[in-house]
Amino acid sequence: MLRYILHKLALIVPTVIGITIASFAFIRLLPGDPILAMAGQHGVSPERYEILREQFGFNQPIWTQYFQYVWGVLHGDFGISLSTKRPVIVDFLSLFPATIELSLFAMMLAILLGIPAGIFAAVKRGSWFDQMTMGVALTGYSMPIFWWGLLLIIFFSGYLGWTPVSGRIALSYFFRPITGFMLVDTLLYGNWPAFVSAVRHLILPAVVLGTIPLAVIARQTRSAMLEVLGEDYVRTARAKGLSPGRVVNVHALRNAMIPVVTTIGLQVGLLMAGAILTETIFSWPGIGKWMIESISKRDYVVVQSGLLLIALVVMAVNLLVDILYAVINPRIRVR
Amino acid sequence: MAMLEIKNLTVAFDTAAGLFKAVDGIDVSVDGREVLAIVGESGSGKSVAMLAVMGLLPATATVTADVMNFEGKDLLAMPANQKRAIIGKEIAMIFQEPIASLNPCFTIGFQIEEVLNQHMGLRGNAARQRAVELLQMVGITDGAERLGAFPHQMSGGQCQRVMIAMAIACDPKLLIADEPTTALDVTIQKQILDLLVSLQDRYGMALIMITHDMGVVAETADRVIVQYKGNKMEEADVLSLFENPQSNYTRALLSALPENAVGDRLPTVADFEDTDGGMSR
Amino acid sequence: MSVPVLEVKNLRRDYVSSGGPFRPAKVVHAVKDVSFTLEKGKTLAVVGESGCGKSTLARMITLIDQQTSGEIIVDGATVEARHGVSAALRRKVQIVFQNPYGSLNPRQKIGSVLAEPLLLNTSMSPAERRDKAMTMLLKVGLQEEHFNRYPHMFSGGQRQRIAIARALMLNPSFLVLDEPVSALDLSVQAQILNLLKDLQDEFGLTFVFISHDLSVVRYIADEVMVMYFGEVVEHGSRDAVFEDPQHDYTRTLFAATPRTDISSIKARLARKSAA
Amino acid sequence: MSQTTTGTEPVAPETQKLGRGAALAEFWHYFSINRGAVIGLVVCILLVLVAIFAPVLAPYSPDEQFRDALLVPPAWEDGGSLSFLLGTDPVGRDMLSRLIHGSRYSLFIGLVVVTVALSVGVTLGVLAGYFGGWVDAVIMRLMDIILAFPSLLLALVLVAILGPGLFNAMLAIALVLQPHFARLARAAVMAEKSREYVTSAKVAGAGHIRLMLITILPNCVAPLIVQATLSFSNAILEAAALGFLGMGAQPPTPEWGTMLATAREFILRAPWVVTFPGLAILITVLAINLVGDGLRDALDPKLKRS
Repeated sequence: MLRYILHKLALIVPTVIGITIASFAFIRLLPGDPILAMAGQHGVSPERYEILREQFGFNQPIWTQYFQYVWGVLHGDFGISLSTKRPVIVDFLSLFPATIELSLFAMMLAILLGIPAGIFAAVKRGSWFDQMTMGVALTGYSMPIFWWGLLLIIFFSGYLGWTPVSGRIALSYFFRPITGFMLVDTLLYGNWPAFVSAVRHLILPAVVLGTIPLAVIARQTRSAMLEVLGEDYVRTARAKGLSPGRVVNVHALRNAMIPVVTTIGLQVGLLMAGAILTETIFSWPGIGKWMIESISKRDYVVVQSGLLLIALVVMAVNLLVDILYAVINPRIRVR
Repeated sequence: MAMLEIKNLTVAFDTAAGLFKAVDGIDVSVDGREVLAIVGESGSGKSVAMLAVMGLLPATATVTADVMNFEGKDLLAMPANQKRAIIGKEIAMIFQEPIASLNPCFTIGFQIEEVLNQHMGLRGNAARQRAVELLQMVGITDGAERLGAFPHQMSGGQCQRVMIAMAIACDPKLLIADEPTTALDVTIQKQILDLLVSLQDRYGMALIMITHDMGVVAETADRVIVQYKGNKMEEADVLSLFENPQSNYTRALLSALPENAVGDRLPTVADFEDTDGGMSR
Repeated sequence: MSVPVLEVKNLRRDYVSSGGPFRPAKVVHAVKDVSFTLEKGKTLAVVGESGCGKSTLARMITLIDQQTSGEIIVDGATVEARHGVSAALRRKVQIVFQNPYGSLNPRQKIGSVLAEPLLLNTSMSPAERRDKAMTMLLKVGLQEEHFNRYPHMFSGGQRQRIAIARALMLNPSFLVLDEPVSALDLSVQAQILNLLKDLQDEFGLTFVFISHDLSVVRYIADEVMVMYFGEVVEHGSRDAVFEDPQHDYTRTLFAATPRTDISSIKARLARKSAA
Repeated sequence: MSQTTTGTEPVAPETQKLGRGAALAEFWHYFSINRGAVIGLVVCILLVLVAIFAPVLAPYSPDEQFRDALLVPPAWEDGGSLSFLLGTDPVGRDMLSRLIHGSRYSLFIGLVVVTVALSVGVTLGVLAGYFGGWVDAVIMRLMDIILAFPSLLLALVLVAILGPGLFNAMLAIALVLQPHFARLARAAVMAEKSREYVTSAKVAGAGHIRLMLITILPNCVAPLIVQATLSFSNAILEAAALGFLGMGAQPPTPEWGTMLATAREFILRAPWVVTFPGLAILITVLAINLVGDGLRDALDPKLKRS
């Protein structure tokens, strides 16, 4: 088990180095001069240009610049945002909880609905429930979620008026963040109406973001179950005279979860992509919206370090999933 | 009355190419304390018939029989929960691929204790003790340590022993072994066959041995049924089968054994076939 | 005495399981110091149980895998495979595998399976290749109409015939048969064994026959070599080995082989009723 | 069951049909069992026809602005007009005509992206899987790096670097989809490489190139075809998302995602300008995915058994 984790870590090292090179390279790949690009339409005086060049280290050889960048990153220095003039890491940390909160709820929705639906569809293979669930799942899987979000807004916010259109909480509430998680903070302040407001703000974005993972998990659970149900050990379990429920929920499910966990892990990367769209549609103040705005504002310091930070988060989650995978799979855990 | 009595059993599979009869109207009966071998080549339907008895066939299979009784109880008409009280307790079965037949996610202790729990209501320490005892009976002496092992940590022969331990856990009256040694090496095969026969003898079980190997038949069986393409070719006690085979097919099988080669070439089944390619009994 | 077709000296193969930073590399000796010579027209049977190294040996003498040390001499010439196997050498050694379902390319018609060795190793015209392939197809007991079919249309026995035909296309000096009948039904097994004997008689073929089944070995072999944990524990003529096995393991192996003769069955039944 | 029948000596009659025709017939048999796949295929064919004959089918030019008919609702709603079946957009262009022309962009995007991603990815994957060792390690670490970035984010950044526009968007999407082909091809090649028919071809004297391209690759096609259909629909979705974020096709191109972006502010006032482009994307992607599922079932021998 330890060896397995160390092996996974060893694989990650070159990837992380590659990620730093890639995110570093992007800013250098920009068409034209990065300083002129940052300066925008107003241009910059030759003296100021030289000062900026010095300040950003662009006068140094490229590899020196790279090592300075990595050195900074290793010391928690991700640069200063050109637009907010705050350290990138500060902005990141203040916005990150919003994205986590949204993603967690989306994922919970996907897992709690997707796995049982997949199991049931597999057990009742070919039934109307199976066909309907898989039809819905394929539709969800094919959904352009930015449009799906707009549709839900039209219906629930516009037509029914049940949910707010944007933000994390009604503007009338203001909290100094404790954890940064709105649901937790409102409860910590003991403000029940604020909590309800936060929940109402969260529901639609979570549904939108959870749609594709839900569809994928349901489909994967079903196919993993179908495969496992044909295995010899399931026949053995039935030959032991166990009830169908125990055969499915103990013997088959445990094995079927192994590929499903991998799928859930892969969804995390997609979740970040989905968060960009979802946060844009619902004006959710998270990492996705931050990145989009930084790209359109040409705040390349944020883009460079944001890419790096997000990639690191994705890698970290993947590592966690690999460990979880080993925990539920004795063939890896016990050698 | 025989312990297991089957008359005119037919199993048909609904395949993409149409209905396929894997078993076509065969009769099987077994008495207590008897070793019956069902022998046939692949596609002869020998496993399918026994899987039908156990109720382990997929939903695409249609099973019909005039009689399918175990100790006078009709296995076909019986409700599922009543049948589950018999399956795994009174009738147990072991399979060809021992490693694949054990659940890779659970320890062998869990898997043995599960049967004891299901049919005998044994839990906790009592179940654990009985499991160690069972492992001892199948020749695994360090049972107490082995309970925590996973199937992938053991060899094929060890896994088959665990399968046997699980099968005999509730003192079954009938043990069905479906090609139990095909996936194993010769020396291990010998050990497993000896173990099965000695357990059968010691606990007075009936044993149905499904095999394609005439050697296994010769070494274990009291009585033999020869199957070919879903039909029964011959039924005889083991000695007369080998000494004086009645059907052409049995004669063909026996003469195709390399150890029975007379002269330079082996006769094959084709040499015994009727002109129309069929096989007379 | 003529030059032996195949001579093997102190052949050895180690597998090094790659260690990590936290565990030392482990060396497994899959085959240890195997030596033998094989005369033209003879069959050497290599017997042993799974993991004894017999398939590793087969892959080394067919030049698929390289030996760790030791010499392989084919037709009197030492194989120097460090820099790839020459085409001339390649065509001298051929192999037939155990699993008839895995050994044929599912996307290749039978005719092309048989003609491929000629295409790759000779300068024959397409028509010549076709003729030669067709001749061989008939030789192994299949029909002309099988030429343009795909492997999935054939049964296990038929596929094994095709695999044998392919191996013979280049007139190899010797043929390695790695458990060629153990995946087949008894009656089909007999057909394939007959075919092998017919072909051996007709072309004077030399076989290395790898098997775990003693009754098959006794039927087909001239010489028998018993392997146990990578080592040859017994090697001699068939009659010598079967009549008077020297090594304990060989005796264990014989004792474990089921007996189908009447007297053994009678003895067993007698023991049973006595108990 | 499979075990007991595979060795049957006389070949079962239904497999005795000859040649590729039979293989195709068998494929169609399994494909057509799946009703959804057939429906998806029909929709796909219709879409291709619509795209080809767009200028003939569309009632108006996609860019023609009817200044006196801004935000006209669909024909069946109050205030709708039969001359604009699906209504008009904020600058008075006919929705139906724009949607019909939009199909050309989506299908074109899918085609180009899949072609690029497939050829690059399969080449890399086959090399990695066949040679293993350091070739494999280098290629797969490169793929890992690409996969570590959320695809849409990476595509956005690439488009920011290359400059917004449909062509650059397609390149960016091809780059982020390509590792999936590489991984799949690698896995398939590795599985096939150890099979005995490959060793047999090697013993018959086949060289590396022949083994890779002629012996192994044709046996890896099935999963790649399925992945290609999935990538086709993914490409359409991603391109639409980029268009929606203003980084893909630029207005006034009637690309569906771009249409959605420009319509966003009217979402509550004129829902149809939002509804129809999205529906068009959904139907297209769904149809392709249905076909992909059908292909997977028909090509996957594991599921064939049951």
